[in-house]
Amino acid sequence: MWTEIGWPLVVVAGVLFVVLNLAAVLIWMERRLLALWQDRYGPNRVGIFGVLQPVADMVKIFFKEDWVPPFADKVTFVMAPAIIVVTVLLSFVVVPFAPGVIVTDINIGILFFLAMSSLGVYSLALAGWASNNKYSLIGGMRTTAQMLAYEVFMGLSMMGVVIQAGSFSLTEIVEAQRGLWYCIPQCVGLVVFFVAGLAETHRIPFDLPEAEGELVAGFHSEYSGMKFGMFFVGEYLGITLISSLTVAMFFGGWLGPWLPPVLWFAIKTLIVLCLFILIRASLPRFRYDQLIEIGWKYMLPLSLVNLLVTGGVVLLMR
Amino acid sequence: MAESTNIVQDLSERFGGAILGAQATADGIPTVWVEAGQAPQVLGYLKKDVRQPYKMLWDLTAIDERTRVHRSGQPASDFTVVYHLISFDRNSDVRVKVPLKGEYPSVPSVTKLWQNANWYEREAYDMFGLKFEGHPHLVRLLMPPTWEGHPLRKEHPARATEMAPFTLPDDKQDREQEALRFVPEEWGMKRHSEDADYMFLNLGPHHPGTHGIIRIILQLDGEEIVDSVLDIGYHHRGAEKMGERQSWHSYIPYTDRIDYLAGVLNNLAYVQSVEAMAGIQVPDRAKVIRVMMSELFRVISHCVWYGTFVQDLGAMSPLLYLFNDREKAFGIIEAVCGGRMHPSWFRIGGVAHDLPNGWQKLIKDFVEYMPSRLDGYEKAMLKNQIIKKRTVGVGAYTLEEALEWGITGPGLRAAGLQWDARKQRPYSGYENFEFDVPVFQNGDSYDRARVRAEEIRQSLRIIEQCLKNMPEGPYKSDHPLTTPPIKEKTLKDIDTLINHFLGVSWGPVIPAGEACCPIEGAKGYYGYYCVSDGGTMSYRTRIRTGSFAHLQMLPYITRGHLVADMLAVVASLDFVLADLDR
Amino acid sequence: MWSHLRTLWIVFLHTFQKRVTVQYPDVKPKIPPRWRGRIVLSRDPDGKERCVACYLCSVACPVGCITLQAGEDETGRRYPKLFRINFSRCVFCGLCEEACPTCAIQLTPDFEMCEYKRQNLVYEKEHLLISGCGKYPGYNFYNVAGLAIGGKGKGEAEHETPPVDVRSLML
Amino acid sequence: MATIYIDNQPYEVKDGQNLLQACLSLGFNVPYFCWHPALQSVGACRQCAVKQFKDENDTVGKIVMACMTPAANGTRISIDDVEAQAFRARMIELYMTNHPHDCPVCDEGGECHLQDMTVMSGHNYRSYRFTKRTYDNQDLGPFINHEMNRCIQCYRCTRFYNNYAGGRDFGPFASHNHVFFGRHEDGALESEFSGNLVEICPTGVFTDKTFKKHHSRAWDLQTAPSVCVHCGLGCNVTPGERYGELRRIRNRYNGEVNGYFLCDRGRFGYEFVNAETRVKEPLLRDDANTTLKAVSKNDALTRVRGLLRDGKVIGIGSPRATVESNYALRALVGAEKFYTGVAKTEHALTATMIDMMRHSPARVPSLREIGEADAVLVLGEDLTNVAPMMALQVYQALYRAMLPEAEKAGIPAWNDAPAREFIQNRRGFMAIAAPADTKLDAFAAVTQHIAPDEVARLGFAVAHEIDTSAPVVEGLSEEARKIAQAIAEGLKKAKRPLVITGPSCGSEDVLKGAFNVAAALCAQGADAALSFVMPECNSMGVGLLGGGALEDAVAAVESGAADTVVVLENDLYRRSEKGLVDRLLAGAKHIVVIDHTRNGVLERAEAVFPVATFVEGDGTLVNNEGRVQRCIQVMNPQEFVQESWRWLGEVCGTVWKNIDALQAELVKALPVFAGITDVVPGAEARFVGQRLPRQPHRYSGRTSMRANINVHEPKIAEDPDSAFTFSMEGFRGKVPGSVIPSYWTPGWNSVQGLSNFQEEVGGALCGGDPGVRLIASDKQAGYAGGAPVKAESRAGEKLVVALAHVFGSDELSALSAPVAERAPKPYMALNPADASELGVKDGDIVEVTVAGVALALPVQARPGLAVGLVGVPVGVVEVPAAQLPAWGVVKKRIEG
Repeated sequence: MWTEIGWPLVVVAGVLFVVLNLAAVLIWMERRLLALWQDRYGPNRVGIFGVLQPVADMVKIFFKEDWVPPFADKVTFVMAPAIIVVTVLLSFVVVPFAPGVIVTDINIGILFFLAMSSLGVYSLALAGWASNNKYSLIGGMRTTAQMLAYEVFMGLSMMGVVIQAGSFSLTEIVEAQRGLWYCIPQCVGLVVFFVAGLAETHRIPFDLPEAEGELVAGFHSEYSGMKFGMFFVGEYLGITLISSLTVAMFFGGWLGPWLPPVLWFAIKTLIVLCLFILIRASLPRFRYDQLIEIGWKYMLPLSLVNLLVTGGVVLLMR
Repeated sequence: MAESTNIVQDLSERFGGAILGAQATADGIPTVWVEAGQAPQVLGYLKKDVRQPYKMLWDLTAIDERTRVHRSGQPASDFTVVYHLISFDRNSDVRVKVPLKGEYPSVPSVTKLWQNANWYEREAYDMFGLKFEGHPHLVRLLMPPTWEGHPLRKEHPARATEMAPFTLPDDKQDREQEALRFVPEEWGMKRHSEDADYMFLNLGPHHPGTHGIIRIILQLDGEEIVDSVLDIGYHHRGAEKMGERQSWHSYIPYTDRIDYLAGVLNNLAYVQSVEAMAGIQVPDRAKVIRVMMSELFRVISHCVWYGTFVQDLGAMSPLLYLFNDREKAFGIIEAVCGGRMHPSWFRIGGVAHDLPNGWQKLIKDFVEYMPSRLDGYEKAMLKNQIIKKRTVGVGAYTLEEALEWGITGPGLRAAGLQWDARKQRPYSGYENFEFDVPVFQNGDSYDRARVRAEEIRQSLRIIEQCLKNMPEGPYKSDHPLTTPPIKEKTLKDIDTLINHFLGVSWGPVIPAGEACCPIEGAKGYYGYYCVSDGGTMSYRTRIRTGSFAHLQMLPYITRGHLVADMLAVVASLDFVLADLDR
Repeated sequence: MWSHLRTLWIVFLHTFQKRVTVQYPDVKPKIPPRWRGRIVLSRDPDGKERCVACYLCSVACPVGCITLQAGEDETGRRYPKLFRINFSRCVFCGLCEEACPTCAIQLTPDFEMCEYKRQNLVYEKEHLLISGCGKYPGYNFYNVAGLAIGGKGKGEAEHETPPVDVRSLML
Repeated sequence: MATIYIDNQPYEVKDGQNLLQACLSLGFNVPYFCWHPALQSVGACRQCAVKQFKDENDTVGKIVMACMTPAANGTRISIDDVEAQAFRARMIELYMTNHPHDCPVCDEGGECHLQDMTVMSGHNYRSYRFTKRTYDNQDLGPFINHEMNRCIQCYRCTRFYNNYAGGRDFGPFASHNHVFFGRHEDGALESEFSGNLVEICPTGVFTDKTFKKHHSRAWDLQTAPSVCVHCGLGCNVTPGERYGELRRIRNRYNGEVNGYFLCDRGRFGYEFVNAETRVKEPLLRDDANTTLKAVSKNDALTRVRGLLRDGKVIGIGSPRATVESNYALRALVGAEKFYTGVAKTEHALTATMIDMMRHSPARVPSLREIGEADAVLVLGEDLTNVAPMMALQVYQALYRAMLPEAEKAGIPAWNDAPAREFIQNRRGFMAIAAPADTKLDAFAAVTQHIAPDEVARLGFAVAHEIDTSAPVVEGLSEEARKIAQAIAEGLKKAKRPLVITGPSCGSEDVLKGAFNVAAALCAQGADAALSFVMPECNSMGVGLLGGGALEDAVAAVESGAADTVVVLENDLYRRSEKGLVDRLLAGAKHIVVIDHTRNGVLERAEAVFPVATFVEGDGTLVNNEGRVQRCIQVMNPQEFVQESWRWLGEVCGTVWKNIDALQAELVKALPVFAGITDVVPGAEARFVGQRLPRQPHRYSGRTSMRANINVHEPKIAEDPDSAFTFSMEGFRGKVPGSVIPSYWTPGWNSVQGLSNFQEEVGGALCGGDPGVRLIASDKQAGYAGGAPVKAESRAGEKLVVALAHVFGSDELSALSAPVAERAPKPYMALNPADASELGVKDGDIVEVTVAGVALALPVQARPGLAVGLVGVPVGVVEVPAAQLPAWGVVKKRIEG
């Protein structure tokens, strides 16, 4: 009884708590890290080292006027930010934080993740359309095109891992890495997955849907207050999700000596998160057509080749 | 000089009666008066047919002559249109003046001769009410379409207190808004192609990618730019009009605010023109101080460009590194000038103060510090594949096109012309310095960037030479029109105090004349065309800036590109809105 | 790809650089003495007002933000009865300091003068006058000028000889 | 015409000039100090050095002083020659060796000729390192501040003060390099023209002491063309305003009127504008009928409209109010109910003078023409005290009359020092007949101090001596006839003789006598001129408007024909007998006063409208020669203050859009004023689309002056009445002389910049001198008949005559503290013979009852006063000038 209902509830609550808070902390962390790499301090006034900055941000964002532009499609406009949060949160269902610390260890975890991330695109596309703003619309269109390009090889890049592990379940994938983390044999898959992850989360150099310097803020130009906050949180949740998955699939998940597994998972995830932020601090942005080009012309063939080779090797190994 | 007399002679022989005479100016630029009807022919000859042609229309402006007193030897004229042409083959200029009579006279347009005449003629129409016959779309450029009057006409007031305080009731707001509506048909644009509707996208007036208030109206087919129209003037402050309302001396702070990233470079272009009219020779020390501070400002201007350029391409950190470098330079500038972006530090006849004690160390530290930083930016950014992908071949123009559109400065050197005023027309003692003029061939965004990146290094070289070779001597000329004279003397000698007193109050009386002594600014070949009517204030101050010319070309070089490229090109042009609108 | 990694690496190296942010207002920035900030009216070495109300600062001001009215005390010394600077118009160009023939008006390295209301940026003489010489110690205009003021008669300024006897035809 | 060559370019110049005049007239900048267009050349300062060449082949040339070299035909010079330039710079440097380091504390700074010339010469860095010579200063009275250290020894001051203005208490002291200019001891400068030293002195030795109290720089003063209101001559002035206060008066050049100079009354009498006694708000008497209280404009207007609707209204105008204001009152009450506001005698005299001007065979001269007369007869006027600038011109006339002799001797007129040496004390012929001695007596060939009726008889006699067809004077003594003969001889020799008279004697016969002299001279073929002195600034204007005398107004009130009186800018107590005014004020049920300053009449009013003074409003004044001139508003007055004509327009509901509209209506009603619309360009006039700026282009503190009230600068006030704007912006090119806001041109910041606005230096302003003459004579009149018989003396009574004082006799200037300081204390002048007859000595109190007023005054024995007369200073004592002369009982006060 306890294990059937109670534990999952604890896990759900725990995951929600950790993940949502992590998103908040990430806001602070990203700002601090960006500052670090830009020779600045970043937020350091609210609380020690500015750690309470997210709280201040939250308070501010909650008290902002809940504004829906009169020209927007109201229902869709309000729904769109909810979709992204919901889909990303649902994706966390399949992430194994430690042995047993998983909301539900379904055997098609990866497929579930892929399904959810595809759904997430609706949020952005709808937001861009509902805003009834040309910049938002362009942002939404770019999201869609980006999704079409990247969903494909993201899935394919994960298939190498799946083939090697022989399972869609992430727990099993992690367990399968006890000998060797897949980042070595699946290095190509890792790169492709990571690139796809960047694109998936609309991070530099693939932040085209919001491309501040071009589209002002793209799909969420018209959003403010908590609705904007949801996009914001959604983005950080997405980053966390991709990082968790990267860790789970390529860096052995919770595996590691001495420390408790959850901590290992957290540390690894954090490092990947930092990489996300370092990339944001460093790289310029691709152009829209270049992004698509990279997706179709380089990443897709690469992931296919990777899949073929992996498949071949696995077959041979058998 | 022989060359210049030749061109006047050549024109007189060829066009006979259409040439109404030549005028001597303080800057030595041959100035020819041409009868209005024949102006396009004369200009066409100068552009195309003459040996070593004057290919560039560097400036086109007008003068309201109606209240001018000292005009002896010039044809009668109520308004004069002034064309300033440059021949890079000859390395020489010619100024063509067209006298016009009447309240709102008209003159044939030269837009068919030079593409870039378009904006200049619109500006002259906007500011003076002159009609340019044959102009494709003669509407206001800088002032809002609802504006009444033409600001640079003498009867138009300069100060806001001459008019009622600004209010914006609803109905007026509606009218103003309506006036801003973009009607593609007015610009000869179609709303639909054969298979699609075009989207008209307002980029600006408030847009993070434009670094200020400018409106670019894009005609989009998907994300592809079919055409675009620039709506400028949001930053127009009437700087030229202010020149007619301040004394020659007290106008200096206003020049800072033209290309506000390049501080004293503006001062220099202005005071050089005034000094030419006044006949002031600047002492060597002042010259070298001027060069040193100018190059320092060139460095910081390029730093801002560098940072924002890569930022517009999405890289966010270098901007902060470069602002940090700029801050280091500002440390020197603060110590020397007391100000930062608005140094107001050059004076007619010299500079405001002598260099402060310990300036050598500040400069030395800076020139030692910068090169390694520049290496880093080059490796991290200019050699980064994304940057290259985003900029190589984007917004490219050929040298011919550059000349056609009046591109100068780094933009011209990026298109393959080795022409730098500091080398080709040395002023303020630049001939005594060793430095290279970086040149690239493709005229695309990437080459424009590389020219500037390299120029920073060359500027540092010059600064280092200033440090090593700073001459002793006075920091101001002993010419009586030097304003104000040396302060130490003012404090104890009545003889100097009197000159000081009148110089700062009524202002120096600059002899009647005209001069334009341009400089190689951070954003192009940049000059103040000053007309003195023998008074304490300028009769007309024309500010020819690089940004204006460069931005006019934007629609031309972005056709067929994507929206994102527009931002990349904008960033690579390096403009400042205040420099554009003045 | 390599270029990207190099970019990442170069940026990553900044982890070990010194922060450049000045933690204002906890840490005050170092401002050079020439800095053109808040304008003050200084006093001469004997503690008297330096300003002689000559109006040169007001006329030199490009934006016309200085206004004053001259007065004269019983000893014949000129001083400003009124001295007002509208800092909401001031552009801190320093032309007033340069114009001042007595070193009275000076721009100082104080830049902290923000207000919520523009009206509060109108400074009267009592807000401007400081107790010292400011940047230019030692200079006393009346020691140089020929005017007789309280405590200093004709011929007692620097480089002056005592008044001549006008009744005499001799030298 | 002569042709001279400047840098080998030929120029046409007028004959008989020196090179400096010629160059300046041609618009060249040649520095100079000692030369002045009115004082001519002495060659003292060595500043106007130019290079002169023998011929076109001469490249060496020699340095000459332009002011001392005739601009003869074929003269070749170079102004910009390097050596000449260096010479001028060295001269400046020489002047600077002793000049104190005090521009910042010098009132002259910014409008200093020395500063201008220093900059023009190009000298800026000093090489002299030794000590400076110093002087002690003098206290020169309430008008002039002395700062001798600034002197550059150009001698302009003494040449003006002594030579030009005839002053005697000033001059150079000491010698060689320590020449000193001042008085023999501290004390006020006696000359009535001392104020001109301020403008004559090229540096700051003599500055305006009244201006020093509220000192502003030239670039901060808001100015507009205006006209002096302190006597009837209508000198042109440039008032300067700052912070809503009138700061000073400067001369405004009008070649036909005052030229370069002003009298001290006009220059220093302006403080009444800033006085505490000004009315600044509409006042109404409260219900308790006790005090006047400030009310809103609407309340006042409503009340007064009510009074006017219900009452039988008459209007009393004023000779110190503008033509427009008087006309507006006339329009309000109707022509037949309009009274001029002056008492019967003066009213009649004014009418006579106007009539004489309309028909006189002699010219009515402008002030300039007075200066060109070669013989002068003054009948019954003390010009120095009544019309000072006319006295100054008469003094010039006497000197200039001798210049032809000098020229005959080969001395050009511009070569001042030798000309004066040649002329010495010889002067043109002048005769003065007046009840008392005058300052001009010293220069007169014949002086007569006689009773008014005898003045008249003398006039008739002189006329008869000139032309026997003129009326004969009965019972003339032989002695008197001889005098008349002598005067006649003197006048007959002259080509341009001039007769001056006026209303001071209160006698129409004096006017007639003078008229006959002028007529007789004309009959003899001379180009004679006849000039009248007018008592107040717009006496002439009111006279032309017509209307009854004050006595008629009293009659109207007392007869019950009127019960409401509107008094326009008129302190009636100064213009008529006290009892008469009291009767008027007591008889009227309602009194409405429109005035700018509190006075006795105002205190009795039921309603008061605050009015603009001459610097706060627009209006025109007609001077003694019938020249109508415009005062253009200089400063924006307080909220409620506006011109009388505006108030009157608002009262009657027919508000004139602007002064142009009123003038158009005026001209329609009274065609005699036809010229009034041509005085200045109208309010709609634009110059290249621009208005004319009142403020200099370097006006400072624009964003700060009002910042203590509100940091947001308001829109500049609009001026509906003139082409001027209350702003720094506008047209600064050549404009008609009547609307030149200030004489500033680049590099010429001092008053000397005026040369750039003249057709030739010292000549008319470009586009003509301001003002339009309203009266032209038809030359129809014959001799005036009826020479008076000698008046019988009355037992126990003496004829009390008015003694005018330049400081004190004028109503408004007396409100100005510095002028008041120079005004005399009340006194009674007696001939020593009369004094001993009465048994009084100086300082004893004597009582006299005259015009219904009992006065007790200390005696001053005055030998110059005719025997049998008593002189009292008008304006200082309570008796109005218009009531004099009058018989009064004089007795010594019995102490105890």
